[in-house]
Amino acid sequence: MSEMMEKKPLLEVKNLKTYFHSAGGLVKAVDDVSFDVYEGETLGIVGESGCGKSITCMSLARLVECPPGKYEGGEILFDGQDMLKISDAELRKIRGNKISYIFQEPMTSLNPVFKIGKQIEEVLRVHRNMSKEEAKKEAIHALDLVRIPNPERIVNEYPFALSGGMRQRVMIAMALACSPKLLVADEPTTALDVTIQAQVLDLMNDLKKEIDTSILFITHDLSVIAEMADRVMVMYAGKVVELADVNTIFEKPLHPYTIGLISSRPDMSTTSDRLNVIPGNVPDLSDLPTGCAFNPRCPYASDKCREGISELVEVEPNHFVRCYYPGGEKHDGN
Amino acid sequence: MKNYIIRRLLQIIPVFLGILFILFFIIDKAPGSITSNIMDPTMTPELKAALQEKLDPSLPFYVKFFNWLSEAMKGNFGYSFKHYRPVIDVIGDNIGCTFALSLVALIIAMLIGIPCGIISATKQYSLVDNGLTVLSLVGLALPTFFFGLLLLKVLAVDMKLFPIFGLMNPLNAKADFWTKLGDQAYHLVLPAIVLGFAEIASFMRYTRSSMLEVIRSDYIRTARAKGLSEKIVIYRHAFRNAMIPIVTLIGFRLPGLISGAVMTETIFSLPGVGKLSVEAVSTRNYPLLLGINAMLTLATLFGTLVADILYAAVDPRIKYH
Amino acid sequence: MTTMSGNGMTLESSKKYSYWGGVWDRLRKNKLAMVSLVVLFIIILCCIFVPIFSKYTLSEVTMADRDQAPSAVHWLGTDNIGRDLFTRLFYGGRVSLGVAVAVTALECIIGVILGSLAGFFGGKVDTAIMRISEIFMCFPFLMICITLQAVFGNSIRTLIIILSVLSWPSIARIVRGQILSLREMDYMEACRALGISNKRQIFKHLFPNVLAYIIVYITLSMASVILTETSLSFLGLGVNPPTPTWGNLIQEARNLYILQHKWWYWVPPGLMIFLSILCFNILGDGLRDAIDPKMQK
Amino acid sequence: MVDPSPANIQNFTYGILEDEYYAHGSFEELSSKNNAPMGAGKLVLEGWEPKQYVSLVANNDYWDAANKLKIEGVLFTNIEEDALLLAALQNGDIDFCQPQAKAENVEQVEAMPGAHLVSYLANGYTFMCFNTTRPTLEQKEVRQALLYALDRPSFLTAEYGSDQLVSLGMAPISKTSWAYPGDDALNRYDYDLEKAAQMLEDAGWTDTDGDGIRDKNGVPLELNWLVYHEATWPGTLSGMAYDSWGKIGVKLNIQQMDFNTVAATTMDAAPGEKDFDIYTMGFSLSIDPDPTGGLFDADAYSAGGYNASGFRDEKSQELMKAGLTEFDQDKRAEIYKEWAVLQNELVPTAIVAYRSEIWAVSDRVHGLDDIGVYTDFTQLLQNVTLD
Amino acid sequence: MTETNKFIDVRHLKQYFPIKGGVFQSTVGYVKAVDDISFTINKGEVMGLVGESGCGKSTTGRTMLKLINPTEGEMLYEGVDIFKLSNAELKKYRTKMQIVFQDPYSSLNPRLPIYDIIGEAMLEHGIVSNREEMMQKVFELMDKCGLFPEQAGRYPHQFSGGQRQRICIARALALNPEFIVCDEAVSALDVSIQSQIINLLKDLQESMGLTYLFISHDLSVVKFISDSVAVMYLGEIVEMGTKEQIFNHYLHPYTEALLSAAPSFDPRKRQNSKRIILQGDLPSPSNPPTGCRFHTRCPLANEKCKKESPKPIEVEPGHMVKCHCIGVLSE
Repeated sequence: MSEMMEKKPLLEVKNLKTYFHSAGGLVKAVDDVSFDVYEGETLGIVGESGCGKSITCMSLARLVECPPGKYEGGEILFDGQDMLKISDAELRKIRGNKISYIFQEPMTSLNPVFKIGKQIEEVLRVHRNMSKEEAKKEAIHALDLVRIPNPERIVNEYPFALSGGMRQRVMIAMALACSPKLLVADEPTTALDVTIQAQVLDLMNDLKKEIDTSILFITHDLSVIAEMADRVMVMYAGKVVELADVNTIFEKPLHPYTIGLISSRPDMSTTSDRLNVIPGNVPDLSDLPTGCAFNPRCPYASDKCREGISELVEVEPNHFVRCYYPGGEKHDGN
Repeated sequence: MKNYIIRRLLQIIPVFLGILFILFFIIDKAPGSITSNIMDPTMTPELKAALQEKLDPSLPFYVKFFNWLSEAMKGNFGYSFKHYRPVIDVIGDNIGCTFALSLVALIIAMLIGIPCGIISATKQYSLVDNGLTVLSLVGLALPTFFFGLLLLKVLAVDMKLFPIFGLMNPLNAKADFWTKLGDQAYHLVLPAIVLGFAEIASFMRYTRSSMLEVIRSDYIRTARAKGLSEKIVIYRHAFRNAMIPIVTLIGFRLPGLISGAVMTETIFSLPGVGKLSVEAVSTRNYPLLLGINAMLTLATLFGTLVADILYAAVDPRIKYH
Repeated sequence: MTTMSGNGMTLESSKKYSYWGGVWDRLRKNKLAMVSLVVLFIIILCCIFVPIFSKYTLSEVTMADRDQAPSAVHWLGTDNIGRDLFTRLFYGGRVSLGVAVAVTALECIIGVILGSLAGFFGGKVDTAIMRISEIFMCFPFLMICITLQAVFGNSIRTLIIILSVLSWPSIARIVRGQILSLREMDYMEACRALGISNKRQIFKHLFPNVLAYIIVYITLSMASVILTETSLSFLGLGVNPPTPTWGNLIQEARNLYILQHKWWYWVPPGLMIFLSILCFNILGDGLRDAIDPKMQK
Repeated sequence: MVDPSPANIQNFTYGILEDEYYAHGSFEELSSKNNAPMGAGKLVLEGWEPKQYVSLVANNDYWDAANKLKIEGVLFTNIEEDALLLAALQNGDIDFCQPQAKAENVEQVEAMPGAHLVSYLANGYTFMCFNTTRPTLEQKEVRQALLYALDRPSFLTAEYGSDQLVSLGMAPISKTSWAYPGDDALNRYDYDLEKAAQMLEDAGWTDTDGDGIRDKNGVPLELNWLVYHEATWPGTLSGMAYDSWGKIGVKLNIQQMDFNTVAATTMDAAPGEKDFDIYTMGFSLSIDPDPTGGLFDADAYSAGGYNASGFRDEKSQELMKAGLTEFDQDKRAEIYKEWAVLQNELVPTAIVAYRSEIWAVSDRVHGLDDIGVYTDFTQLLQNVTLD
Repeated sequence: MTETNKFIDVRHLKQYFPIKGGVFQSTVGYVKAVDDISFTINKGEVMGLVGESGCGKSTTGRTMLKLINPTEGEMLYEGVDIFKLSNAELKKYRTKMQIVFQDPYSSLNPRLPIYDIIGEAMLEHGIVSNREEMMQKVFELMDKCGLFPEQAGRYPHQFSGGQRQRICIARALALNPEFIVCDEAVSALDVSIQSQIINLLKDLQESMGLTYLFISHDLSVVKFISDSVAVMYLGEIVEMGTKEQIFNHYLHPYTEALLSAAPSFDPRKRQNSKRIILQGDLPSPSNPPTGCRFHTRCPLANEKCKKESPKPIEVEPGHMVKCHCIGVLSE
């Protein structure tokens, strides 16, 4: 894992702030988030609903609807350009070409009234300005790449005729058609059944190697992250609370939230009679508590946590934590 | 799809006969008769009664219904006493103008209404959106005859930009086809604007609400993520889906193409089916009335069927079921 | 919400959070809707009070001062036989709005009942009601109007019955559509699981949810009835003289001479019709946005 | 055409139809001939478009060479909305037209450069028919009182704008007719509310139950007035009556319906089923004053007959019969004058007004200016020239 | 399982949904959502019903409570077949059986305050005589389910997903039932909230002696909460037994595929790459494959599987499986 660090990061996100001005007041959906993505790596972002993981990945290609959203600050350096500053025209050259997306709901992510082939060809014709025939041939090749049986027929099918798993493969084919450098997958398998999910995850791993792309994998499911990610970033209430490689996160988590999250998730190996529980509710971003947002639910919270919040500190090599008492070490506990 | 059409056709027949049957019942109850209008002092009551018996024999309404039906099957829709011509010809004279007028109005309404709907949907709650919404509501709020008379007064009478009345200028009755067509079109400009203006409002608001729904869907986000330009995302991806309910709206407007607009036709002295049906009612010209209503009822029933077929044609999900 | 007994628990007042509280909040933000609400309120107030306090009666003929333009004596001038147009305008407003309210109410009662029967029970009942509504929709509006008015006498009552009998299908379809979709919701299935009676399901659960859509329909229907009454008066089928309505007052405008020279005959009624329809439509639109939150800003 | 009668002259107003051409089997066959007229007159049908125009051209081989047309032909166009006639004339689209006889139209034509007015008193009248079979209206005094309580001169100025276009109606004979008895012989029923109230009082109609409406042995003096919307004057007249009759304790309900329904309820309905108290309409007369079969002929009180009031007076029936057997015009005039004065006094149907007809003619048309009550414009076509 | 404590006994339950077609909307086929399944649940136990989407587990749950009219079969509740009951009698049993749904947003009527939603049924069934008594019981239930009683006057849209699920549970407990069907009750919740609700369900089960039918697609949750488990595939139960039998020594290839496909963060499991990934898609329930319905995706499928639908075999007491090649799996 460590030799990755020397290589130049593919994507650098520095102090990204994306806020929402909704009727209920200011919502700091993504509040000062920084992380890097290295070539060939799969970075997993995990967190519960409303923690800002989706907004973070959407901000990468400025896909957040503004208004009500607004990019308050920070930089997103990709391929030498700051994605927040470049013009719409340049941005469009990157979307679907260098950075592409696959989304959660396969049922509604494809345009219901266009044929599958047409939707894939569209990407190729825009970014590779291929002719109609070339694009059609390439689309069939892309479908074959994602192991869809008899692609010649599927190309002329409409989305409603395919199952959820098949549609997600079409999304992947569309996203990888131009061999992007970064594939952003926002909860790609959440809506799929277990056996189909296994197929899609397996497919994504194979394609990652074949097309040498790096993946930003967003999900709320810890076990999927354990399977897929090389490094894991845990987010809570719009902030990154822990970042480390996958084995460290699961074997030696330091942030109380990560610890609670892993222990409260039932797994094949759990045998206890009651699950460990993180008390309280998922935070409401429009009225967050002062200091560390997790303090009302944190067993180790002290007055210090209630006033301020620590920076993301590299407690061990490549293991960052945003907590005054990482690992819940003993303290005067007032 | 074929089964669906057959089933709908089979459904239309009973409804159509039901409506006509009730119509005969109502006509039977209606006061006044075809001869009540005659005010000629020399027409003696006996003569009037004889004429009445000749034209509209006093049989029970269901007998009249079956007679009319059997005749209609053979294509004979009765004779219009007032116009001294068969009902079919009388309707034929007026349907051309009504169809042209309504079609032009529909096209105007669509050409202006739909784009405005899209613009106000994409810029929701902006000044443009509010402005267009109020403008469209103004269209709905003006009574047709009031708006028509004002337009006629200003543009035709005062500024003499448009003809004041009629469908054609009799002077070039013998001119060649194209000048005649041009002249008729010139006469239809004002009425079409009047008729189209209210339609613009409904098309605009319909488009706006269906666009708003589509714009928030996932595949629009996917389209943007594919790097397509905003124009393509809105006009190709979004509108193609938003078009589906609009197409059904057109289907429901079809009967309007031949039912005519009484007020516009009266103000602009156009030979339309609308005015013809009013005339038929006030002169109790029952054969003509039945002819018109049979046609309109069929048109309405087929209108709903066409709306469904258009819906299936535009939305692939339905075509294969 | 009053204080509930039990272990001395005081419940926070739920008025602020109630569904209708939310709808009102969203509607208040829509400036256009608020303006039209105020305008409508003023019009209705005038229609109620002006005929009472005006010193002229509705049909008082004073040949001496006929055809006068608006003056201090007659605020909106007089018509060709000297009747005070200011009184007649708002008395006419009372009739027009009254007819609109009556038609809308009657139409909603018929439409909601048939619509909920069709939606709730479905199957045969549903197809039967839908076929009937289809028949009603195809009726030649004009022929029915003349015949029924001639048979039952041309009074406001007949006009109201005709208009509502011919236009209930549209609200019936809206209610049916809503109930069909609501019935599939889980909380209705939960009701069935809890053994809650059909009656209670319809009135406690389904009806409040449908009510919002009915209110939107009511505002839009008020506008369309006023417009229909105007067109009926154009064809001479409106309310009997000498009772004025906005519809038959504006018929004066059909004469080009009056259109040019005697503006006070047709401008006030024209304005009233235009404003009331515009406001009802804006209000209807605003309400439609306010009742389903996902459409909001 | 059976028995000789001076009134038969009116049967000659129709054209003479050629037997061969118009022989017909079915009724439809005869009617279809209307679309293909023989064309023996001064003008021949050249072409037509339903509801648009009818084009007639001069008939070159017309039998009466002296009266051949000097102009090419006449083009009739259909203008639906009366308000547009004068606008079309001003615009030069049409050369002459017949707008409603109202002061505002007269004003507009006089103010219009290049057009002038032709007007004359028409051969007909507008009337207000009382249903004399009803207890409320069977007494002559009640009908007269209602007339006294109706300010008809003001109505004429309100509806028609000025009295030179229309004159107060008094007798059922056209003012221009040789049989007209002259204004002084007739009662104008000038507007006099007190007199009307007194007459009703004397006729036994008093307000016994104090509800502001007069009644007599239990029957309230409540009248139903049928008006139709195709014309504006019935509405205006009934509006005034509603107010003035209300002041003398008469309750008036105005029923608006379409013309056909009014005709059916009043004339077509069988005797006893005529469901109205008052109705107003216009009635056109023929060139001969003979009223047989008309509004005042008691024998015409039947289903489809013109006498809806159901009034029978032996004296007036005798006079009508006498008028038909007397061939000396002077004597006939006396008979009809006496008959007219009788109707003016009995008032089964009150004559509201004699209306004028006006024609607006473009200055470029010469020879049309002496259109009159008995001379239709078609009779003047031969001496029409255009510049 | 002795005869007596066979609390819930479902026998040959079938639920076919007709497919309409042709000109006269005649029935041209059936979606066999639930095709002849039988199982029993003991009093006070939790039975897990596992399977992928479209396997009919949710339909089974709703048909058992007669929320949908069953096509065939019996559902014995303490020996009484509730399908045969008249509406009035069925209403009495409604108090004994309840259901909790998956989506917290569509299972609460947005127009009613919470005390109405929870308390309404009590008034209907006469468990309480007046509103005072109802409120009292509502406060107790809310407290028991971890809600703040003083919020009883609020409306559903003012609560978070987890709190709404607690309200649904409170509503279900209002008539103090004995049997509750949890139809994906925790699937829509966030992880931290999910564990709270699971613990709540277990506490209630132990304190009130409830019996659950726990329907879910999440194997680890089912493993944690249930005593016995049934695995469904395309309308049929392919394997059924105690938690121990199903999770540790399963016999049916589909169960094996399901367990291996489920991702887990136990490092040992992640390393061994011998994972079974089923090929192909779930067939459509309107025309299921012939013979054994799993043969199109089963690695062990042979000719027999294609033609003949396997009979259920009781391999060991309480452990049933429907498969022709049971022995093959164990090498």
